[in-house]
Amino acid sequence: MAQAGVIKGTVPAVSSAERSFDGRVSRIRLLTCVGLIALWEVVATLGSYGILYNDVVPHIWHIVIAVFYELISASFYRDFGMTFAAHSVGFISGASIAVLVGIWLGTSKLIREAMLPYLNAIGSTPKIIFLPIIFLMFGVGIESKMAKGAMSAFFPVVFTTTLGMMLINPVLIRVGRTFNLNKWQMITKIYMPAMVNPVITGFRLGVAITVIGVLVAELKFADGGLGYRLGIYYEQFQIAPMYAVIVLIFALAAAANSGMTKLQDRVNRHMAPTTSKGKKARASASGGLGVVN
Amino acid sequence: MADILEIKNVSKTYNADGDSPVKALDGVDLNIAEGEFVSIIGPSGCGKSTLFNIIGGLIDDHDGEVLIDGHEVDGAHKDVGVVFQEESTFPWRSTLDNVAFPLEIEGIDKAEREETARKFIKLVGLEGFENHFPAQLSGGMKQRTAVARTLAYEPRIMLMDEPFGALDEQTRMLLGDKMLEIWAALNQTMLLITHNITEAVQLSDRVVVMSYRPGIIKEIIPIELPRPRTSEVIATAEFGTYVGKLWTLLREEASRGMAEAEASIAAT
Amino acid sequence: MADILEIKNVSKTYNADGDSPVKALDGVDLNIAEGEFVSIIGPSGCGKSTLFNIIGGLIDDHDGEVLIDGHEVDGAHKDVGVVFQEESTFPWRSTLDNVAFPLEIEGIDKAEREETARKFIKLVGLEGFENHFPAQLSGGMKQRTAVARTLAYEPRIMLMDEPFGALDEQTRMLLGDKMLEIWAALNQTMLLITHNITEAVQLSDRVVVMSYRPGIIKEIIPIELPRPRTSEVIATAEFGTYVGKLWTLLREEASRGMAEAEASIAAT
Amino acid sequence: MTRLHKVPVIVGLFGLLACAVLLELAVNFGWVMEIIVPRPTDTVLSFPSLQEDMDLVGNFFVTLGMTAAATALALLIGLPFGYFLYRREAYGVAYEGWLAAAFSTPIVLLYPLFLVIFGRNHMTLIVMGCIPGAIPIAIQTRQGLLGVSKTLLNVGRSFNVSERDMFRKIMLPSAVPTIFTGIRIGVMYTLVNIVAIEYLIDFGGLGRIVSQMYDNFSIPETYAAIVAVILVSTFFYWGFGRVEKWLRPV
Amino acid sequence: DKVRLVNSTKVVFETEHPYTGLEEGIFKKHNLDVSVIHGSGGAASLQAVITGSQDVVWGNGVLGVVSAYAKGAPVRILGSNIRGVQDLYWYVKPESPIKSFKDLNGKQMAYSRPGSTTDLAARFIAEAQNIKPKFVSVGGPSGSRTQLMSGQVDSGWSVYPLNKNLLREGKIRIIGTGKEASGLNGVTIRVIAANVNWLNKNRDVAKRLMTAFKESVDMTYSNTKRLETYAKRWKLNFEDVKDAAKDTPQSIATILPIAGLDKINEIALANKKIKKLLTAAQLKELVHPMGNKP
Ligand SMILES: Nc1ncnc2c1ncn2[C@@H]1O[C@H](COP(=O)(O)OP(=O)(O)OP(=O)(O)O)[C@@H](O)[C@H]1O
Ligand SMILES: Nc1ncnc2c1ncn2[C@@H]1O[C@H](COP(=O)(O)OP(=O)(O)OP(=O)(O)O)[C@@H](O)[C@H]1O
Ligand SMILES: [Mg+2]
Ligand SMILES: [Mg+2]
Repeated sequence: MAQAGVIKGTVPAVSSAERSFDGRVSRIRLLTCVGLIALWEVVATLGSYGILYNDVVPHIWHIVIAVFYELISASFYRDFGMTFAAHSVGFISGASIAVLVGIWLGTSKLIREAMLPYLNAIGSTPKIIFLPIIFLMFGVGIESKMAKGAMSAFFPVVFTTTLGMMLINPVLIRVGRTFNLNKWQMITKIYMPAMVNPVITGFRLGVAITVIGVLVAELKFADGGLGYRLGIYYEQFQIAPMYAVIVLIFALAAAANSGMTKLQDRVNRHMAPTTSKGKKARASASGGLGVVN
Repeated sequence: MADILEIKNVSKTYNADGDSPVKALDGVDLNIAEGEFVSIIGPSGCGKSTLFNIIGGLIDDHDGEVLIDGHEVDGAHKDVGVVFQEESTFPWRSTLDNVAFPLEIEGIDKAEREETARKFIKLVGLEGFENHFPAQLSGGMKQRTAVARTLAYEPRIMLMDEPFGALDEQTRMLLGDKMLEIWAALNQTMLLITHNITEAVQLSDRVVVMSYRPGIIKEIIPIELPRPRTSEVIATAEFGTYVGKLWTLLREEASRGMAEAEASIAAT
Repeated sequence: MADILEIKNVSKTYNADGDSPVKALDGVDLNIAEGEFVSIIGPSGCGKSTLFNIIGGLIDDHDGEVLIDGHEVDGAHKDVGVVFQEESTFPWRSTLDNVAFPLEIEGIDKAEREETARKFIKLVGLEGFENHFPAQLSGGMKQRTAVARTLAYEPRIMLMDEPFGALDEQTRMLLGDKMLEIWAALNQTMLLITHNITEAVQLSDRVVVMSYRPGIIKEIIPIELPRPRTSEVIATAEFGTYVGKLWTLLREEASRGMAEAEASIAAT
Repeated sequence: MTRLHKVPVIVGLFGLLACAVLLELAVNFGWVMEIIVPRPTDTVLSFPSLQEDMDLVGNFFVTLGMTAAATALALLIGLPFGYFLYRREAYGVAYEGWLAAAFSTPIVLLYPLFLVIFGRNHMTLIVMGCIPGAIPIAIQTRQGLLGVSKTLLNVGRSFNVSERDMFRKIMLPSAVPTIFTGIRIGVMYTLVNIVAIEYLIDFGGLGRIVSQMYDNFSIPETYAAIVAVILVSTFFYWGFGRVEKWLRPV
Repeated sequence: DKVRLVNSTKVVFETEHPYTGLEEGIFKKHNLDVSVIHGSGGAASLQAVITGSQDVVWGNGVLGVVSAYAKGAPVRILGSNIRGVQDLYWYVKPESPIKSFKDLNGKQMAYSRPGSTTDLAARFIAEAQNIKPKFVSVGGPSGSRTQLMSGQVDSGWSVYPLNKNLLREGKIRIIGTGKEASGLNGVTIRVIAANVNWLNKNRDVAKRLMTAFKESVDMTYSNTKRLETYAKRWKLNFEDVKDAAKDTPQSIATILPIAGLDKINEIALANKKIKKLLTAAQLKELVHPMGNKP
């Protein structure tokens, strides 16, 4: 059954069948949402009867109202702005350094093999643990959030860029040599376009991880930003606004992710794998693992 | 006709000062006249691509020398255009931009280079695909794009390493016709590396048969079939005779190549 | 000899009730006698693999019927062993375990199935590679592993879809010799699907020429070359004649196929 | 050959050592404040006292153990869920985007909710660790099963393989590498989340030690504890590489 | 003159005084341009001062300062921010059999984190009451509240004015306050501290700042309007803050001289915050009363 399903699944389905499948997918999504909301409400209701934990699971409408209040409050935008600034500066600086280092590692085998074990070790370590060092070095202001963001962004991008460099189809480089390209033309006409895809993948991961990195730093110590806002609400036990902030953060993170995915698809629209040996640079999977937090 | 390309006593050993040196070529001598169509045939692993890389200037630590018009070649040479065995189109460029690439590098302005590119796209029979990207094209079309790109460089010698090796035989024969057309139109010197006996006989003035490792020239067979040719020539009796002759020469080398390659796998 | 396999008026349209139906096969009729070696040749996209899937019981929504020993086939049949065009060895199994796979499925115990597997590994010339994994083997060796695995199933009919299509011509000719040896040893009925004229003539009793879409049988050419054969037969004059005849038949189809395939790409 | 292989390792070690010496000098000359970056020697020398005061090794195993437990839980959830998403195509399509989006959101921020439900104990850490671990496992399990080559399935069909054998002998082994990628990502995310929450709430193993040492202004000890965390992650990273190699020799 | 001030915690009443100074123009009057940011307990606020990214910390735990100083950090105490731990309180659910600290013998007693002020307070209370509770680290007031309410611990801790709404609604009952940590009464617990490099360069500014602080505290305690802004700032119910002046009386919260430093010295040693007792000279060097040289 299963295998037959897979095999038949590859035959382009009839459009009406396709439509009904899409319908089922939307129905499942809708039902899941309704189910989750219902479950939440049950817990919330039980909570207000004192059966489960008091107060920590507010009713959905409380959260919705809180979201609304967040959206009309000026201080929310101030905090959002701070997080956004820390994120942008952190991501851009971290990612640019990472691209340069990645290219360097990609070209020099010796340096790569010498450094990769250390990069992997730090890359797979939770970056939050470096917060003390970052606070010590960059102070506690927004600079430390930028530094944390840069650190978070650095690793996914450096790994994917290195991988991208290594996986450039060597025949394309040879093509460049036969046309007598100079170093600069080699970089701009061959290396860069051939690496766009893996690097964008790194960017996509990096954007998501930088969000986490900045928020966690704000949660630990800050005087503004969404993480700080979240922390204050939690400390004051203002649970509905706390969820409201979380909901908004999740929405922003998901939006950023889907934006990056779209960008990646756009860049890739003409592309078969840019890499040799059919090894697709599946950075989102394997390269992504060094990239955590 | 003067010899445009002279290959003099070329040898190449990979990993020469390592643990397991591989002698790929041993004293290859070959002269090619201007306008000639020469194929080099040999079993897999006999050093064809090595020779290709040496002539194309992509390997330089070899013994012996390669002369063009009597001058020694050092590095990639403007007169030699190469087409690789592997797929080598730029996946991020449309057919037009792929073909215009060498002109772009030379700094020719957009309008002019696109005009030239279109001319060569037409020549390889890809009119109407200017704005397609490689991922949308079939294997044969991608290789023709690569050929057009090299043609746009306007080299005097076209050097091709099994350009249609990955295609099925029938398609390859049809593309052979296309190559003959191009050759007739441009009057370049063609040096084709191939595995395929039919292709070699169909296209060439001379077929160079190489032995398995170390690659040496075993024999050079002149193909005296009438020109202009098309793939219809395959149906003639003379054609069959040439094929038979080449297979007799190659069979032994191919068997030895297969046996040795397998022996080296078994050793792992 | 009785007809072991009868293909009666088989047709197949992909995407029949969709927007763009593709008529792959149209009324194919073919009888194959027990012990016969038949090749089916046709241009790319003519429906060869479709026919292969129908005979192998891997497609069942077709018109017409396939009979083995006069009985209609429904699904995969124990008497038909198939070898696929694509690489189909299990990368996580050694050569031995790959070849023993069908026996393992049948529940034969380890010692016995390994003995049988070794026999077939020897037959395809892979002795010494029992414990190698596919990733360590060359393309030709992987395909031979797949052949041995199917042989281990001990089918009466071997049905092969371009098993050596991805290999270079010389290797393919040498493996053709191997196939002839196997055929001589096991006396099975062989139905080989191929692109390659040389291969078809080298191996077959009859060559079935298919037209480009929709695939119909254009002609059946009996090959009256003496048996037992080896690839040395390629050097004979009769061989050349057969090749010429087939290419004349195929050239038109192949050109049409290439043109139509490109037209459909241009439309995208 | 082997000698050649060691060159990068030596270069790497040498580079590390050079950095350490440079740092040592920088601190000694007062270019860097000692209270910001301690001398590498002080960091190394603080390990014994860290062990004595905070039971570094014990807490190393606490973090390790919780990561292992959370990973086990993540596998228990992720594998069947991934299989379910594969079997029910509509569910797979419906949820795949959501899972990917959820994976990119800062799930760690939900820690207050979990603190509330499970209390300030190891359970919270394990549960919070397993969620980000289960997501990639589920995604990759589905991907792996979907990606099984059609040809290999056809091979199975041509040998009349039963449905059960088809799954056990063909689908599962071909999906293993992809699933394993998911597991490896999952483990790393699990570890990251556990340590992050340890650090945020001052509870648990190594993350707590880092936080506490920092709160105590014991800067060399803070650095030493950070090094210990790096060792744990390296251990997992390396260990899983090993297991993977062992499972799929070629 | 610019002063970068870090307020070491949030919400509690003490944090309001710098805002009074800011919003009532007291700093301006003294020619000070003060910027205020917040920490959330722990060491980060003090770190900010030590690394020089902030100049002065308001309301930092004294143990942290002593500990940092002992390790050579460039930090000096300017004044006492609060004495004792009166603003902490412990509570239970209304139906709980626990009536006072005495009943906590063998029961769970909450504190925030090891080495924190609540930890210290809880131990001193246990000592003063001669009881042996099981100390449980529950994290901040919110964590404490949820764990108590969901029955995970027997008692919770909080700090005024947090959770007063529950108190008002009768959902919790106080069993005692930090007043009962008699050993800590009158001992300086939170301090104002500054980076010594900044201090040496801006001694005049520091003095003016301390004076302004003193005026700000007076103003906060005397002006009910400040309570309103306070409630609004942290989105608190005014009901819950109107007794703030009683919960944290000015008698312990005014800018007072440092008291009980020797005791702090011993506690720090006992809690492994320092490796050996600070010498008298060191203690003298540490404190710059009101910004003046010791
Ligand atoms: N970079 C290299 N290092 C070591 N040995 C090499 C290298 N490149 C090729 N060889 C060896 O040299 C021999 C000739 O290789 P080459 O690629 O020139 O053969 P070929 O005739 O082009 O084969 P094919 O027909 O398969 O393309 C082979 O045995 C190969 O294994
Ligand atoms: N699943 C499918 N859905 C729709 N069309 C298909 C499908 N499979 C094959 N076709 C079409 O049917 C025709 C015959 O395909 P088939 O694979 O049988 O050709 P073939 O002769 O084996 O080609 P090749 O030599 O390239 O393997 C082709 O035009 C192909 O595009
Ligand atoms: Mg080659
Ligand atoms: Mg096919």
